[in-house]
Amino acid sequence: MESPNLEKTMIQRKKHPKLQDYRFTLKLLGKNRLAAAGGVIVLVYFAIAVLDYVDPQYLQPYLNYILSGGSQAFYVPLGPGLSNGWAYIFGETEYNMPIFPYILAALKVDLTYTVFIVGSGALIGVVLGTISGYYGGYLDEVVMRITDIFFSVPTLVLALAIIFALQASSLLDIVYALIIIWWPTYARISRGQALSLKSMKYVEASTASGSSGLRNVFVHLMPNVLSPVMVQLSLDLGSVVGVFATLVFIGFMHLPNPYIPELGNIIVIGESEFTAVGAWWAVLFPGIFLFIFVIAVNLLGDGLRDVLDPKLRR
Amino acid sequence: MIVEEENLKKIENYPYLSVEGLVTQFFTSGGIVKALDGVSFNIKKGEVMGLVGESGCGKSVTATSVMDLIPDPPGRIVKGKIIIDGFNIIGDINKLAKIKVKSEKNVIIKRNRKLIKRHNFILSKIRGRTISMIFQEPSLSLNPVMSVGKQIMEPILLHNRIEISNSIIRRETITKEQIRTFYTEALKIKDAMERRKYVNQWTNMFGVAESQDSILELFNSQASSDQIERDLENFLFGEIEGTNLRVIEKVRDYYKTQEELFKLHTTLLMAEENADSELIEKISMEIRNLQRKSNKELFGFKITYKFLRKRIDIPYVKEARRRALELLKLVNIAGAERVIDSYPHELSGGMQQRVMIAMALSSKPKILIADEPTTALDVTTQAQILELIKELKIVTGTSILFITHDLGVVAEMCDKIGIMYAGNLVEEAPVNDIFYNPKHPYTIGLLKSIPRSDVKRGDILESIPGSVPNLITPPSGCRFHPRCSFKMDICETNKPKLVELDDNKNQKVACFLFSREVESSE
Amino acid sequence: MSDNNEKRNIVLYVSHIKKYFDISSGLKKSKGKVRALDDVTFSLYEGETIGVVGETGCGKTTLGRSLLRLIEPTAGDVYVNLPQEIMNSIINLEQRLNEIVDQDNVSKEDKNEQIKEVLKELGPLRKKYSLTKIHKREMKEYRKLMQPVFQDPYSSLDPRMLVKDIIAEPMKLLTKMSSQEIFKRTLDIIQEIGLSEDHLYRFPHEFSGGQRQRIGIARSLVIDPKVLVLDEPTSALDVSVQAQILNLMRSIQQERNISFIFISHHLSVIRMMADKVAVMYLGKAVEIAETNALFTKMLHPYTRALLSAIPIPDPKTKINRIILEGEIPSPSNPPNGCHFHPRCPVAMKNCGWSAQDLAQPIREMLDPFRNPESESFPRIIRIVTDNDENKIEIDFEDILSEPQESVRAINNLIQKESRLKGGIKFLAIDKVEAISADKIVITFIKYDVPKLKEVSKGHFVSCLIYEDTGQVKRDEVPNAEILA
Amino acid sequence: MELRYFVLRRVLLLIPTLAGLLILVFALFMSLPHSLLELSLFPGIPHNAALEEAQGAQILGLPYTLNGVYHPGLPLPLQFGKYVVRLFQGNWGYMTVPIYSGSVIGAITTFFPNTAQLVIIASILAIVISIPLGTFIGARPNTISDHVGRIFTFIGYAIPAFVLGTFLLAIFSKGGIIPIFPSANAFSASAIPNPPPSWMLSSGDLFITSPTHIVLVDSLLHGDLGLAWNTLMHTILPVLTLTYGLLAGIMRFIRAGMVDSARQEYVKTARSEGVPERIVIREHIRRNALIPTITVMGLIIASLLGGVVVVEEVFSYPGMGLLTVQAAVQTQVYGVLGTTLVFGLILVLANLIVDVIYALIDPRIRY
Repeated sequence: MESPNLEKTMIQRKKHPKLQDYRFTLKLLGKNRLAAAGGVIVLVYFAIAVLDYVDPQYLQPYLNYILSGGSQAFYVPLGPGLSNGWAYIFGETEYNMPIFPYILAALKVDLTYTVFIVGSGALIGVVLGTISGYYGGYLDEVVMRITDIFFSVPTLVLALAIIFALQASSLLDIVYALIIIWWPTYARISRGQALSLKSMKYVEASTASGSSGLRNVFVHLMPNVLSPVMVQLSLDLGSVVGVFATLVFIGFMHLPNPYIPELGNIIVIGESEFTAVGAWWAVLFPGIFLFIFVIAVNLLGDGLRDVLDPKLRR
Repeated sequence: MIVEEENLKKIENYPYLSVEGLVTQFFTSGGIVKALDGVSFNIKKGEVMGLVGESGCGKSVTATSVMDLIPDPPGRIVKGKIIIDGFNIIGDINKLAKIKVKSEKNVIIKRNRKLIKRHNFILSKIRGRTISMIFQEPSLSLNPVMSVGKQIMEPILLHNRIEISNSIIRRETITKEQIRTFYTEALKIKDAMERRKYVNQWTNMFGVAESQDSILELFNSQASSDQIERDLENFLFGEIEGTNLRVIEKVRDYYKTQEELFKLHTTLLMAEENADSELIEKISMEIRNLQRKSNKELFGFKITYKFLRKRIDIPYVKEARRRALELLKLVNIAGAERVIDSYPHELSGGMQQRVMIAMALSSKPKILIADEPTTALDVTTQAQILELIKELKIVTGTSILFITHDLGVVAEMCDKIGIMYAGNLVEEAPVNDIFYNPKHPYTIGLLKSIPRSDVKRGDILESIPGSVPNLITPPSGCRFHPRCSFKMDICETNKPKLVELDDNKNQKVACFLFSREVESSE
Repeated sequence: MSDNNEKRNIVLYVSHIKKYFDISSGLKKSKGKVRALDDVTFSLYEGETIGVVGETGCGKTTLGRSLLRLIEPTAGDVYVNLPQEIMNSIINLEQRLNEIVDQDNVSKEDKNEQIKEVLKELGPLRKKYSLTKIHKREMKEYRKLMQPVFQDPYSSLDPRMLVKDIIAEPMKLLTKMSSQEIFKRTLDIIQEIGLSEDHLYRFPHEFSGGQRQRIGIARSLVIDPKVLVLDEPTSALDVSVQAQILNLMRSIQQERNISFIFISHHLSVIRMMADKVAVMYLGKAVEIAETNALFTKMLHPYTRALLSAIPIPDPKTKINRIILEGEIPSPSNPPNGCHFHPRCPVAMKNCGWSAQDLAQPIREMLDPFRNPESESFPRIIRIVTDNDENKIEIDFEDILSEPQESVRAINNLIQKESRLKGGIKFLAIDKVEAISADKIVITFIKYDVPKLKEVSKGHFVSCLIYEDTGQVKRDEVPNAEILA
Repeated sequence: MELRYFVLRRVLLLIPTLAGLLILVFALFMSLPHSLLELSLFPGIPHNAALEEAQGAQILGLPYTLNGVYHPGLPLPLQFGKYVVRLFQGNWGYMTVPIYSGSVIGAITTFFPNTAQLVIIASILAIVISIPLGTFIGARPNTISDHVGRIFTFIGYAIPAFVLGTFLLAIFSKGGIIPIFPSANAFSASAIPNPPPSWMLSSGDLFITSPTHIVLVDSLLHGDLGLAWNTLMHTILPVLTLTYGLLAGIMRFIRAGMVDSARQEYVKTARSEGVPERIVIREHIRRNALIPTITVMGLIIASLLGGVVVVEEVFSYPGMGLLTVQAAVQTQVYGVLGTTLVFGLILVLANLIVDVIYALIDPRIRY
């Protein structure tokens, strides 16, 4: 099929043709309303994480608690409402802690780590996967057997075991463990892509023009491998946040302090609050924040899958 | 006598398929693709019509439209008539969905689920039975997870239930009397060919077609006539499987009501088309009565059939399998017994296409649509398939709509040819006129641009400048004018109508060079 | 035309090139070999076009890829654009080697001795000049000389690169041109192939099939190669666009005096474009001839069948079509002898009929349900085909009462079968023996393997039905009238 | 015939995968700090005492000595060999966690049936619901029912199991808004008749019912409806949590597969033969849509098993998941390694079954 927009794109495009292409992608994405909504939500989350505006006064009580060694009275926290100012909109949790700023602080922690995990996992996976897919042979065998091993244990169990083996003492250890677990996914995807792409005629044409194998991998394969990886990556932002929070929720690693702002941890705290005094909001709101993010990321990923599909772009 | 002759003549010229002003559009996010823009043609009994054109000119859309298989969404037949064997299959097209075009990119389509259900019901009785289709890519057109035999048996089981039931019942209720009459009759026939014919007729009628050879052998053997008679009786009664005849009868009743319903619905549809309110009332009444009756009588059966379908169907499947084997042999598949149980991926492209043809012919359709049936095949395989289609055409007398971009193939296969360009039929004429006396500039260009055997090395091919236009924003007026070397002013504004030439009534051209008639646009 | 050739230079010489693919499945490596390309030899003059024709799986694409060394050929040599003296001496040596190998009446030792002698001279030349032997690093020089154009214009351009970069890639990689020079050249070439500067700043998906093919041609032309390998360059295009591209290629060839290897399954296109044609079947070239000679006086039965299978766009011309039976066999297990013999309408008894062809027909011959005459035999337990020894063993369930009588009966059956349509294969049976009471062994005559030989000037054919002079061996060939 | 060989080949391929699994667990074992290994040698015994005990372990009749378990001096392959031999001998070590104290093998035999009960019920429920529902929405893409179905799946896909579990627990368990379900354990201790009948074997931490070891099944088999009901009530919330995630995962792929295979040519062929729409959807579209679903089944099962860990932790349901978590929290080396190995084995076997089903459905892969 001819590109329906062929006539329109006939306009001069000497300047920044690549930028135009990205703009085109964004435009397509914008047309898919659900995906656009997902994208906006994800952007808002990241904006919160990057701007990092949490007034210290809201977290003061909990800092005090840590400094004092933890000896505050236990009492029924406030419910959600606007009467005490915006910080208390979702109510309080243990030790007078306003939930809303607590969640905002947690988003920063969660998103930073998640992006780091997914990014490094994708980097390792794409490089290894593409190269092994292109060259095949023993390298391919070895890489694929290693990924097989990783896929033979359920992710969460493997994460538990690796964190245990690492004797995790900080959140960063969880990050390392998750990177170790996450790269095989990308290696598999990019290997599959590389396998089908390497027989594409443009790679052969390039070889016939004297392009070396590694050049083929980096110039021709990687950019084309990236679009399915991008889809997986966006979906994984959701699952990694989930797994990360789950691991903290399970709570066997020795956190530096028990009140570290992290969504899973907030839910743990909230749960005890809930079972003790029925503070349902302490569980509900952090849960909703987590849930909305995962949904948004999934919507975005599904939209990306459609948009990056070359069949649709033609 | 004279009247009868006239009738005969009418039958001779009776179009099995006639398409009138077909407009098909695809409502995509990029805009409305005007894929077909008023295509009309008809195919008579036993005629082969070729549709030729470049890719994107609407050949395949025409074929799928005729079968009403346009993927919906995004496609839709917007206007026109498709009359198959006297019945307009899209008579209710405007009622199936309401299309509101707000702008090119904003189209609201509201579907009427109930009517679509009826439409599908009617079509499922027409497709595969009166009209069937062979597709371009045999490797993609067969279900990869179903064995070839099952796929051929599927339409047989769908469309021939009543017939199969009848022959099962006849086989199961065969009497000694009947056998004796058959035996004495057969003995009287001395000519081997004649006897074969007779036995064939008889075995088919009594649903014991597979034993035809053995029976013939019995007759040929040197045994005494008493012995033969006893053998025959033993043999035929041995064939009886003790099937539950009541169930078979119920199945037959069920399919008979379906058939009746189908007929009533088609009449209803025609009445609706003619806005005959009295008839509508009457037929709707009948349909309701029939449904009520069948619900009442067949209620128990329908439930048992739902749960015990596999068991009940055993004799049917057996017969269908025999027919499938016969069909495979008809399309010259060597080792049909082996092929019938294999899966499509185990067969070569040529074999797959033969299987497709066998499927399409399973219920002896009146019209066969062949949509580029040989494009995906090698030349020597293509030659085999073309030869097969030619043979089958003679045997079955089917009309064929043959779609291809290869002018060589149409020259060989077709009686008449329609040339398509950008969703329009630009020329339609008998095969000789197209090749020796082409009129439309596009036809001429197309013929000149093919490398023919008389083009020698060093000659420059003539080619049509430019490429097929984008059908979201097709050129105004005659869609060919931007590439046409004979362009006139009128071509840019008005669309020429497909009209007969003055000196040759068989040749129709849509070009202002030959006629000033303008296509009326509403 | 042949006179012209004497004066022109040979720009490419391909000698006995082969490519076998290993069939590997899972744990067990190398089940066998797919002979995708099996011993092809030809030469190409400057500015000349050789058309390579054949059906799916005949190895024409593999040939193109092997020549470009996109895959490593298993054996054979390719020489391209050498100084004429060197080229001539290499060709002479290669041909002498051929002659020696083909000699029949010389003992093995003598042959080896002679081969060694030639190789002493040829070996170093091969190492130095043959594309298949030189080191990968040196390939760059040769890549400038040979460039491909691919079939599918959709997959032959990197979707993430601008047209500008696609066209510039060979120059960047193979030459030392500055970026300004590269850009200037890119501009020139894009105009030469009929597009404009504006098109340089777009992505491939914005172009139609014909335009993409033009871009592909521009990329291959940009470094002025001597030879273009065109792999089905127009088969994905519409006829009107195909005509445009063919014309473009024609004019390019005339202007630049490039040689083309034109691979296509479309015989009419080949006829229009090529000076000479190689017809391929199952990895082997079965006929090579000048275009006119081939199309007027085709010799190989396969060529005839192939030509007669093309539908002619002229309703009044009725061709006498040869419909081939069956399918193209798998190249992993090609028939013995001449690969074409099982489908050949004029196959002779020595064309390669062997145990694997005859097991099934013999089973059918002895099947009492198909052939009432074989009722007297006991049931067959199994039929064992021995391909190495070229014989068939038939095991019966019971012992044969009179083995000699049975042998005679089988011989009679064979006689009868051989007179039926397609019965020629039964003539390949040498003798029938009963080696034990319940076992019969059928042996076959030795089959011959056809070689590509020159029957008239520039016309090579690989078929046993022709004598060296190109005359049909009338009395041995059944259905010879087909060839008339 | 081909199917048999395919299965055989697939079973043979288990060997390298299992070897890989063992290597992985061994690598985990080796990466642990020396002190921790020594510490965990003997359950419930302080570090120094452990070392002392190690010397005299033989005399005490305990199954391990420090040198018998962990051989710092030996080359790695040999250590691995010894490790594997030890596993095959059934010496998986000891663990002490709140819900159990004893040998790891014993823990697995005790808790595995409970987990199996959860997983099996959840899988059956998910499959029974997701296939017809997925078919239904996949057959009518972009309609209202499709949108509703997609949102339903999206929520299931996106909501982390521990969040959903916590909500359910909060709402439906004792002390919640609608307290109808119990909040912890696989069944109430009060539901066990006293004295326990012969088909229950209860001693200390071990509680095993025969013959299937799955309490729900066994109690039904022996007609103890009270216990069966009790067990069922205990399983409902965890099963719901598990099912929702699993269901969403499967449905998403079935829908995508349906939409994709509805576009294929063979569907057109079937319609062109007059096959009624209902049968086209059932026989042609759905069967082909199941193929891509089955290819991702391995991943879905992996996430299901991960979900088990979380769900059992949330609902304090005594199964393999809770065992894993508690072993990790209590730094029980052998507990963690043993459970990891068992989860790995389950996944590997599940993948084998998935592959066989795949071969049954898709004749193309049984080459």
